[in-house]
Amino acid sequence: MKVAVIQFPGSNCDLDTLHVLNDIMKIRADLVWHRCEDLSGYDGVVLPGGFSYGDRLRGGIIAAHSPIMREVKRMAKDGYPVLGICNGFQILVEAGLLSGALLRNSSLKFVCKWVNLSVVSLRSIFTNDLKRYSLLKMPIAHNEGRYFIEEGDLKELYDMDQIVLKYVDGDGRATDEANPNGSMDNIAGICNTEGNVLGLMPHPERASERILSPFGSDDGRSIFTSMIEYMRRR
Amino acid sequence: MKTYLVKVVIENKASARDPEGETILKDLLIKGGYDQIRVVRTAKLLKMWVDAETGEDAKEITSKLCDELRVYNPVAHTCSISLDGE
Amino acid sequence: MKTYLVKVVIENKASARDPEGETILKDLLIKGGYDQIRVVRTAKLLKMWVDAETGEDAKEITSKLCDELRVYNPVAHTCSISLDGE
Amino acid sequence: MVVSHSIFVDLTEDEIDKARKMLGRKPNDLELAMIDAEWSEHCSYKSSIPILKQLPTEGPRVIIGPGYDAGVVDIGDGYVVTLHIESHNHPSAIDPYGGAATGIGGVLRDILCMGTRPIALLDSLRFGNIEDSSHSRWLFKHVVRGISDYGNCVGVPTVSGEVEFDECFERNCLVDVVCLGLGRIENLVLAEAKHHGDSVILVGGSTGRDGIHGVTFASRVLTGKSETERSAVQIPDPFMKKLIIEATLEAVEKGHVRGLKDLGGGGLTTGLSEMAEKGGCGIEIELSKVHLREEDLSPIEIMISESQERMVFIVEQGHEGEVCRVFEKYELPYSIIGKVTDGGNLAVKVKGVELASIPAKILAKAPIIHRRSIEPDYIKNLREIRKPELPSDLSSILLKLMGSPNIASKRWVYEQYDHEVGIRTVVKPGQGDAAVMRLPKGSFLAIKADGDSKHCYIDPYNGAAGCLSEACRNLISVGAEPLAFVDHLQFGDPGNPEVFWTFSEAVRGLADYSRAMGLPCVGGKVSFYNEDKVKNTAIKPSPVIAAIGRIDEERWITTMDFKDEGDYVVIVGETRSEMGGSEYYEYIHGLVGGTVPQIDFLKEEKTLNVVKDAIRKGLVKAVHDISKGGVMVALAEMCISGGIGASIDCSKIPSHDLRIDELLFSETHSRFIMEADGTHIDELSRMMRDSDVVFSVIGRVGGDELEISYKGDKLMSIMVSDLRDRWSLSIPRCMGEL
Ligand SMILES: Nc1ncnc2c1ncn2[C@@H]1O[C@H](COP(=O)(O)OP(=O)(O)O)[C@@H](O)[C@H]1O
Ligand SMILES: [Mg+2]
Repeated sequence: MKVAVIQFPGSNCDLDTLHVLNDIMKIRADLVWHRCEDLSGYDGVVLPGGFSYGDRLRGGIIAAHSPIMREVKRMAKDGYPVLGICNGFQILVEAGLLSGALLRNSSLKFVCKWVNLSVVSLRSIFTNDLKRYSLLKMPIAHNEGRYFIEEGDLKELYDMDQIVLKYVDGDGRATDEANPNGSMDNIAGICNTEGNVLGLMPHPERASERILSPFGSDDGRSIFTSMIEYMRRR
Repeated sequence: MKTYLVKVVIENKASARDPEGETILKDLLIKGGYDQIRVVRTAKLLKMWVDAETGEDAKEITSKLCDELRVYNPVAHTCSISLDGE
Repeated sequence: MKTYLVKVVIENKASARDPEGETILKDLLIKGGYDQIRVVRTAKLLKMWVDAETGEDAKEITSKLCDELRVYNPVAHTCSISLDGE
Repeated sequence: MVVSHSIFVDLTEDEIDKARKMLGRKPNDLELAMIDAEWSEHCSYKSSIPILKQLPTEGPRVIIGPGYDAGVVDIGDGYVVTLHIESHNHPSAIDPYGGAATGIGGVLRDILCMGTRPIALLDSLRFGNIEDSSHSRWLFKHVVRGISDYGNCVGVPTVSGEVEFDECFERNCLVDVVCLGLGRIENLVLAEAKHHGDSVILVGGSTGRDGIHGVTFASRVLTGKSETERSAVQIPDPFMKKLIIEATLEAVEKGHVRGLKDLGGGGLTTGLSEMAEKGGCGIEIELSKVHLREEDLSPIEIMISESQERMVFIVEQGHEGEVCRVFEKYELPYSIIGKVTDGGNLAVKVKGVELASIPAKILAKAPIIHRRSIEPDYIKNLREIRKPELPSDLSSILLKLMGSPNIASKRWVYEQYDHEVGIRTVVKPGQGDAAVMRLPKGSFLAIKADGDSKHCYIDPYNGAAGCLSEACRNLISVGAEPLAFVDHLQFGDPGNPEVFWTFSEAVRGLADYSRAMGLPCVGGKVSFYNEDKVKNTAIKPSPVIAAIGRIDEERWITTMDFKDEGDYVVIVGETRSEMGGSEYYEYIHGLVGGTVPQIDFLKEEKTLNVVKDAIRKGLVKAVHDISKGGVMVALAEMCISGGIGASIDCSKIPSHDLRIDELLFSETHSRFIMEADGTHIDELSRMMRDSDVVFSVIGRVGGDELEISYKGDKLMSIMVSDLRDRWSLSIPRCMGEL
């Protein structure tokens, strides 16, 4: 079982993600440069966070045209797990693998802090080992994370149970105060209709070791555990 | 063949709000005493110098590339294209 | 009193680089097959709806507030102001 | 004799004359421009070198001290850390966004060109009064945004820093940035050209007109005209920098990179002449090979341009292809511009025609200037001031202090910085006195930057030593043992003997502390001419220190939040009436002057050691040093971060006959507050007694108020939530966000 961690020019959570997969989750993962055109042999893909192409024009848009994205699309279609974290989420949206848009934070500032997330859907293969409405603590760090979609399409996301994670307060309520970037309905992560492609703004790879958490938690692991379980079952 | 300056303006759809415009109006202009300003909207302007036979051709090329390469995200943005001077 | 739409364009000085425009050109447009594009420069566009007696007044108010409230930094940027349609 | 020259230089006629004598002939215009850049204060340290010699630079773990782009410290297991500090004061004063961003770009290059990966950034910022001045708010906002955009994009976490506000920085803000690097000892690369025949490769951004005369700009005072000195404004390009970081580290990994130098101040002239001089070789370059942004650049402009995002590689002859393939992978522009020669000259050719040839030694050895130094009159006057009236309502004073921008939470700043990328940040901004970074093989490194221009203004000797002391205390508080430091010395015009006196005193203070504590200085930087010619005022003397410390075991890592109801609150160290430059005098009473805190080196050493030992024995649960705002602010911060109150009897604070306000707000050094539980308190007090360190139990943790009494009389009691609101909302409120 083998996971590809894609490196775009400007990716900067590539090594962090690799470390968590290799050393914490103990599964094989390789760095793959974005000009590679063949991902056969891999059982899953992670698009890591960072600033691909310096976020120029818009986070994720230029990377979405990289040669490797053809392969990522193929894997998504064939049901392999595809995970986009932060900038990776932006790339998945720009590549059309997930719907909506990620706009500039309504505070107009970059924001880096730990947030509470509620798992509102178990449909995605990255959360189906979790309990519904369980709380996860993870850090966010982004400039363009305000999730936006037209009202009609938002309803469709709800109907298809594609909204996976929401920003919430300590009691699990999706309040305005708990919304760090102005996302619609506090949305922090969504999946595709099949549930094998997940994009999220928070960083599970930064929340997978107790020593890195102000709360002594390691909630980020659950995302990777579910992904690995799914690959094992497949 | 000539080089034409084509201007591409990308802005958020009204439904996607424009927090930057709102903030400039509220925190900078109004507080700064300029209450003659009703609304501020921000946009991104791309100036492209395009080689083409005619100005119309230049606009057409630009329009095509904006759609094809998703220079704007149709979910959230509108995009308008004009020749310099238009 | 009428409301006029004034456009403010803020960009890096012409003599300075525009790394964003360079990346868009090199990594998006050229790689996307659009080699008719020579140069891309990015800018910020502010649309302001201004109450004033005349269009000239509206421009003048805008120009004054841009300088006074440091809507742009004259050391790094140029700022140009026009009435919609001009 | 007058040397005629047709270009604009800042050299004095005397210096031009010296250059002519050293060269044995009249330099031509290109040569003169190169000498001008290289002999600028910024590049040559011609005023400061004689004074800086006092600083101890050696230690058992120091591999490379001052003189290279970054200091190198051995941390064991085959790893080294590199450390450097830079400022970008002049550019930030006119273009806060671009100036601060390119400052980050500059310090990253210094770490990178040692062959090490940048793993952390710190920023140490100084502005005018943001409560009153919209100009200062504008500078503050855009400086922070510049650091945020650049640091976040290159993927290096900004993990710590400090901010100080004082009217003297109204027109001259100070933007100091620190970078920490990590690498394998065998991959270290130096800025040296040692082997003749090796190739000189220029990588990265193209060379243009931006930043021409940057170093001479930095070596001059700001005038009204500065706003339009266009050529000094540089455009940051963090994306290109990110590619350069990855490409450089990948190229170094392949071997064959025998020298590496970033191009910053003085551009190609400085970069090449330093490498030639250090390696004892010459370098010959062909200017027509340099990739340019504008075609019509003159040779002079190419040689002194400070265009951003450029590095020079010296590559072993015959292996150019392997290295260049890495640049191609990252689609980075590069050109092979010349080779290392065995003469000692830096030779510049255009299409084969030699335009300049100067011994690198001449360029590197600017004539030293021995500056005059006189103790300023104001210093004497400041020492003797009348004490303020003792205020009746101490609660409102504490609340007001908590909201002082100098003391208030800096969350507004550090939340804009990605402080997590790299997954090394164990103690994050706001959690402890210093940031703690995870290193390979289970060890940790603590790092913090500190400065205090209010103290340094009144007493530069004790003030500067105090900055170093504060940095060390911050390291000790998180469980670290200080290893080394870098300093950045920011002053006005060194030609003014009074300014130069403050400079010399500050260095003497640092040197004395450093020697007494056995803590080596591994690098630094000097920034003069921080003056405002319009108002004719210089900044307060502003040395800034960044210090690092090592933590061997995870369980030693300590944070500052009070943890458990019923625990003892303990103070270490004696409180003295040292109110000069305190936030209490300046912010509450508008009073500048008095005696600033002084350090008894012997006591300092004992105190730091015993606190470190107590932490390592697991006797304490929370530690916080006492600095700005004194005992009260330290206690309030521990309550706020723990979300729990405390009741304190301040008559128990060890001191001799102090007024109550002095007891509560004095900023005496060598003090800490700690939390210990009942099972450890006896052993802790025994340890303190055995080490002859003053110590006292002053109260208990618990409740939701901070309650202060004096021998049974209640002085104040404030809800922790009220303290927290004042402290955390003050800066957002100043910035107009609430
Ligand atoms: N400019 C800044 N950038 C990043 N972190 C900062 C900055 N200013 C302050 N901080 C963080 O805020 C906390 C308090 O800083 P400071 O008040 O300087 O502490 P101390 O008084 O112990 O030196 C620290 O964690 C520090 O690193
Ligand atoms: Mg401290």
